Amino acid sequence: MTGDPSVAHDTKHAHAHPSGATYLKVAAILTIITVVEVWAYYIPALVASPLFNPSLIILSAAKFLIVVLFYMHLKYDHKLFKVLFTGPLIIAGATIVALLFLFHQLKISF
Amino acid sequence: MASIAAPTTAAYASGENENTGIWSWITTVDHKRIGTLYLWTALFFFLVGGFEAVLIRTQLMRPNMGFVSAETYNQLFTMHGTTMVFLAIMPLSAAFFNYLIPLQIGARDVAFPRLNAFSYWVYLLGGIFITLPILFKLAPNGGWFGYAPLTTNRFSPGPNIDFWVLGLQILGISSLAAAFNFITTIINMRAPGMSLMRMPMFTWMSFVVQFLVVLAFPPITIALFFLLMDRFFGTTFYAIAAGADPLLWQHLFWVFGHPEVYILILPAFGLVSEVLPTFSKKPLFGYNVMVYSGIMIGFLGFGVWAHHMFAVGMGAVADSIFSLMTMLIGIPTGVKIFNWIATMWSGEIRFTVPMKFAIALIALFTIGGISGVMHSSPPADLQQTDTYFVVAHFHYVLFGGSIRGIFAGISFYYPKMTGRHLDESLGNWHFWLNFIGMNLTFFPMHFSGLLGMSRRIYTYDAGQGWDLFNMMATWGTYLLVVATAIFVWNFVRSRTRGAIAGNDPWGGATLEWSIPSPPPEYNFAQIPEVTSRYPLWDLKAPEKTAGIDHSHADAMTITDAHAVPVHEETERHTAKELGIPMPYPTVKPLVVAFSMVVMFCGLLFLRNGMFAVAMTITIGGGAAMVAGLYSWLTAPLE
Amino acid sequence: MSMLRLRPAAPALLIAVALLTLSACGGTEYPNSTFNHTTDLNTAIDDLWGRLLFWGTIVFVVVEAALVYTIFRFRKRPGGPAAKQIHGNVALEITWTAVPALILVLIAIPTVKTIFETQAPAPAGALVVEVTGNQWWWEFKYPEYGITTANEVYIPVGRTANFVLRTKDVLHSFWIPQMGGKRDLITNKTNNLWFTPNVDLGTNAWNGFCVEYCGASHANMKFRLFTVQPDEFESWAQHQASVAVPHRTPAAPATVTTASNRQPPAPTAPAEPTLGYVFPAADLPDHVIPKTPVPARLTYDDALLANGDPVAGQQSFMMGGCIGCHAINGNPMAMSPIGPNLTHFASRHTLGGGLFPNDDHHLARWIKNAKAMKPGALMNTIGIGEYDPILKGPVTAGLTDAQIADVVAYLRSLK
Amino acid sequence: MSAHTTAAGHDDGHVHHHYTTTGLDNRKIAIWAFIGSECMLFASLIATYLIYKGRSIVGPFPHTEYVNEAGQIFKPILDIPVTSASTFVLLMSSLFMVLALQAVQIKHLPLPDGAGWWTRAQRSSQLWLFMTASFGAIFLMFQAYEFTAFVHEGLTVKTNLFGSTFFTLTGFHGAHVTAGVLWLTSLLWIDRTRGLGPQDELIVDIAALYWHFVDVIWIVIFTLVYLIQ
Repeated sequence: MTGDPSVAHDTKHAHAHPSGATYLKVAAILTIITVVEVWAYYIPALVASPLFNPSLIILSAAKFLIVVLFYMHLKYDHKLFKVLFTGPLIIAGATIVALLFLFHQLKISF
Repeated sequence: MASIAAPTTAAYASGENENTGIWSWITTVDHKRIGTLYLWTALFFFLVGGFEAVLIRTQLMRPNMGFVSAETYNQLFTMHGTTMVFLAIMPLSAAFFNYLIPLQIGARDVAFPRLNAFSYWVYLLGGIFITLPILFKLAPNGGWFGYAPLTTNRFSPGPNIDFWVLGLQILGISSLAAAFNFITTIINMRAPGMSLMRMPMFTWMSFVVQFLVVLAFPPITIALFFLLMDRFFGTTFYAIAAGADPLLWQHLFWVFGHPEVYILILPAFGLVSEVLPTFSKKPLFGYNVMVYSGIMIGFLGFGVWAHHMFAVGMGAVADSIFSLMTMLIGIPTGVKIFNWIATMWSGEIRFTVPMKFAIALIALFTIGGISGVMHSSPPADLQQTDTYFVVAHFHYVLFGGSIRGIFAGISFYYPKMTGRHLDESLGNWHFWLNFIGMNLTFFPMHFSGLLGMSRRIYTYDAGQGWDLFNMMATWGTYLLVVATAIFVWNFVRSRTRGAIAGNDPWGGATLEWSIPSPPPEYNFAQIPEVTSRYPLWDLKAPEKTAGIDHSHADAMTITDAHAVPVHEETERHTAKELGIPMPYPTVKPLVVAFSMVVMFCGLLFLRNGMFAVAMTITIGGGAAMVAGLYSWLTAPLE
Repeated sequence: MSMLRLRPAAPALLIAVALLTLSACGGTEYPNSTFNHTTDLNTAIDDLWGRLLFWGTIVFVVVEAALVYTIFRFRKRPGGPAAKQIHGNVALEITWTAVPALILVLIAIPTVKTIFETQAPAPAGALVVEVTGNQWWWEFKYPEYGITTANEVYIPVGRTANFVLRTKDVLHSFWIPQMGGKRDLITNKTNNLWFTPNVDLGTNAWNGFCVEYCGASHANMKFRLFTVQPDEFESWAQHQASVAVPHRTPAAPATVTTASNRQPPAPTAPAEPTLGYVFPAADLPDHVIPKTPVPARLTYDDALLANGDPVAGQQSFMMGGCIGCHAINGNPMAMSPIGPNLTHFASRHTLGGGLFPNDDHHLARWIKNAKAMKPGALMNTIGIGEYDPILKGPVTAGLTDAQIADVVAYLRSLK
Repeated sequence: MSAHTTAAGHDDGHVHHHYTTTGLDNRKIAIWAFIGSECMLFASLIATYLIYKGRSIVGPFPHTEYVNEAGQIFKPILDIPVTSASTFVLLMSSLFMVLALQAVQIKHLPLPDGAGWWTRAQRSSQLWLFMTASFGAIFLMFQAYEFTAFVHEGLTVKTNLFGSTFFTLTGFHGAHVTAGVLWLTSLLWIDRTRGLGPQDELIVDIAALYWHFVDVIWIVIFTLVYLIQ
């Protein structure tokens, strides 16, 4: 918020939020992805596939991203928030991966 | 020093102003007063931690001493580490964050003044919570690192570790709350024209530190929460019988613990980066590089934690990766050292007390840095880790580095905080005795360590070749006691007897020197518009800043209608006279902090099987906390 | 060591480092020095250390000299030159980024090489020693020989010893400074540390320590390593593997140690089975002989020890609760694995986790009140009337001082 | 934890508008910094869960059957259909949350002629806040049901590593949802007493950011804990 109302007005319009229709579409996409995930869980052939876990992680990452970009309107908001969020997210993700390697839950093959 | 402002300042410094009652301190939300509270409290805990060190060193003076028992010794070394890290050095840095950041960036307060008060009260109460048990010989005794499974119920059935787990949890909340506050303050409260790359170096390093806190404290919070659950509710996170892996604790602890090292050292780096240019009459050499190296140190700090664990058998690949990452971090650290020396090069160096401390930081931190590189090589580290060589290393970093930076900061900013100078000759005595004592204490530890003396032992046998080094270290510690006593005397006495300091006793470059000492409650009567990194030199010594980019803030971004060019403010008014809205004093942050600590205290009763009592206190405390929070959040700030 | 610590004399520190480093290699004055070439492992480590010290010293000298020179040359003087306003220099910044980076590369390459060499699996044919950490003592097992012993470990020179490290309780760390680096004992995990003592090392005794904080008596969790000749080792191992038969030591003074064991069986006792090799007490270097003081409040009349009867002692050992924790091979009643295995107890030079010499004087007091002898010791208090912190009162069901003398006689006969 | 979220979120009152460097509100910067910190918090919890995955000595196990020494059979304990439903509930609450924020932003705009129920509904922040909070509460009920069922099937925090890590991870998340429901209820209460208008966009926005973050954490948990075997 700023002291000058006109500036406040300007900043508000600098990042127009998406409309209600976009929100509904996003919700539909999220629901579809979730349904696909759960459906895949019940197909033994898919579960047995080595691609099962990676695909699920990709799908969940996609959902994560969609919510953050649209519902948390990071896509439309100030650049600062992107930095404040992605920095820690990268460090957090790298820490998880590093820990899983260290505890041999993920293996490095040479 | 003769300025027109002197009489006013003198009157202020003698305490002839209103609002000094104890209630005004309890309800204060003024960042300067909170900074002062942090300073006094942290210095008190510094003395407590130092006293513990004296007892430790006395016990180790000679082989097979019986000065304290093994159990007492274990409590002492645990509390010495815990106290110095969480109750002394971090809050001493916090004292400077509070006092200086708003002044350096040209703000009237921090972003969330009440949250700031909350941080302090949580720190104070948490500090008392974790320190008090030592009076009853119930102090934590698992080491400041608290390795599981030693800290689980099975091996530590007493309440000692409970105090540690809950105490650190409480202190973590304080640090996190402060960090959110300062991140917001630095991002959003800068005066017009003060771009990020014009921020004073102390503010910059503090900025990096806040991100380290925000990202490093959650892992320890979780690790402690697991331990808390194990101890109070029988979960199996560190339970041997359930197949738990105790390295989980170590990894989570050091994911926090290593960034914590930078949390402890970077503010000191920032402080000396203010001191060195001032007393060299030159701007900081390679400002941009100093900023980037600080960021690099902070960022790489998250990728090196397992170098504390080279002896646990992580495997050759992991050892190599963490070793290389650790060596990498030596580069930006070295760059800082070289830039500081280059800052002094071709300057006019005045050897004031703060300058001496700053120079000593460079000299001594270098030693700690070099021994740090020695540990970064895992095979060599296997002969060094958990020995006195490591004790020597991190005391050169923390006592030689952090504490020296903090003393530089205290002697540099004392005039700003109190309006009076510290006594120069007492300061010199303090400096030299401290410098000699510090080296006498810690340098011999390099030898005792490499000659086979392990850490955390309450006694050692005669004839092991360590006697001389231990004797030296103990005498060095006694010298440090004398030095510290002189400092305390100087610190207390100069508040009323020191020479009057004007706005700018040292010829500083940054905004805090443009306002009266001590600063009025509103800091800046008129918010200055900043056009370079060294606004006050622009005003008073433009030749020093001639080579630096100057520009006025984009007119669009100067939205504070009251901003004026940088100027000196010598008049002292009240905020009311100037019509500056100030936050109301409020006791609510203390109420919330207190009820939160009560909530944690309740858990202690679970140990005695007093489930009903525990739940009553915990739920009562929690309810009071939520009620206090609602009342706080619904009340207007100013 | 000079006490001179003034900053302008900073290079003096460096000379001190160099001198001490050199003198430390001597070994007699510094019996736990890490600067050794006694094994392949510490040779590799010391080579690396030499490199680190070399570069560290250069960096130290350069930085401190630059610092001292700068503050001396550019100190403010009346009439001196005004400060030159320099804000930075890109070439310099690149230089002092690149040079340290280069030095680090020179350290990093041998580091990684040494990591992979020293952490490779132990060579085939290594002598496996299973080490188990306990609060606060060490158990050593030789699966190849079926030996279980405590706090004293023998290895032959020239053969790789592969220490397999586990812990029964909290974390510990296994370290013999003179032999090479340390390795932690981690709960629910097995670690390894192996090295080969040099053939020319001779018969010698070394100190070992626990270096991971493990609770009350962390400082008192020590052990001894004996490097011996292969034939001596075989002799020792064969005997240690045998069941315990009490050996009488006729008319020996109460404080006698195992000095006589090295001689071939005395002709006066032809019925006794042959004793194996034991590191001769007379050859023990001073630094492996514990000098821990006995707590003053713990009283025991040493005169009683002369009348100790090993047969009665064996009875008391069974009745006094000792078998709840201790095993003695050959005694079917004593099989508990909780405490140290006492099969050839009298062949050891120390007791209580390397805390005291293993003689009658210390052993009697140890049995009487181990918790007073060693903080936090988990062994029960045995002496009647002694205060026990767990009972929070005096021990009522235990042994009298005279019975303790019998137990001492029994244990000291287990050679 | 949530104590200082709320503190950071609401401090500084609503009265004075100070100059800020970025033109953004302090509270919004603080909440994003807080969310960054929460990433590390949940990273530690999730990493622990994954580290201990498959290391429990005794059952019940999440995806496999377990027979104990007494011959007692424990079925795979995770109930995917129920959790899928609760996941859907939480996703929908996120949708309601954005609609609530939108309602606060547009409620002052004049209604076009012949506006249908949807257009009118879109302007009702009370409706959407209520829906969000209720769906959050429903999610919590699912979780309470799940926890009780697990305890009945023999899995508690003390049983094994899976029990400890599972209950702690999902419990931490549940605590966040609880704090969120309280927060949303407070907003709803403010809306009912004095009405939220465009000037209150920010306080709804920061609550929404927190709520969505809690939702994305569940997205990760659902996949990593429930679906991956």
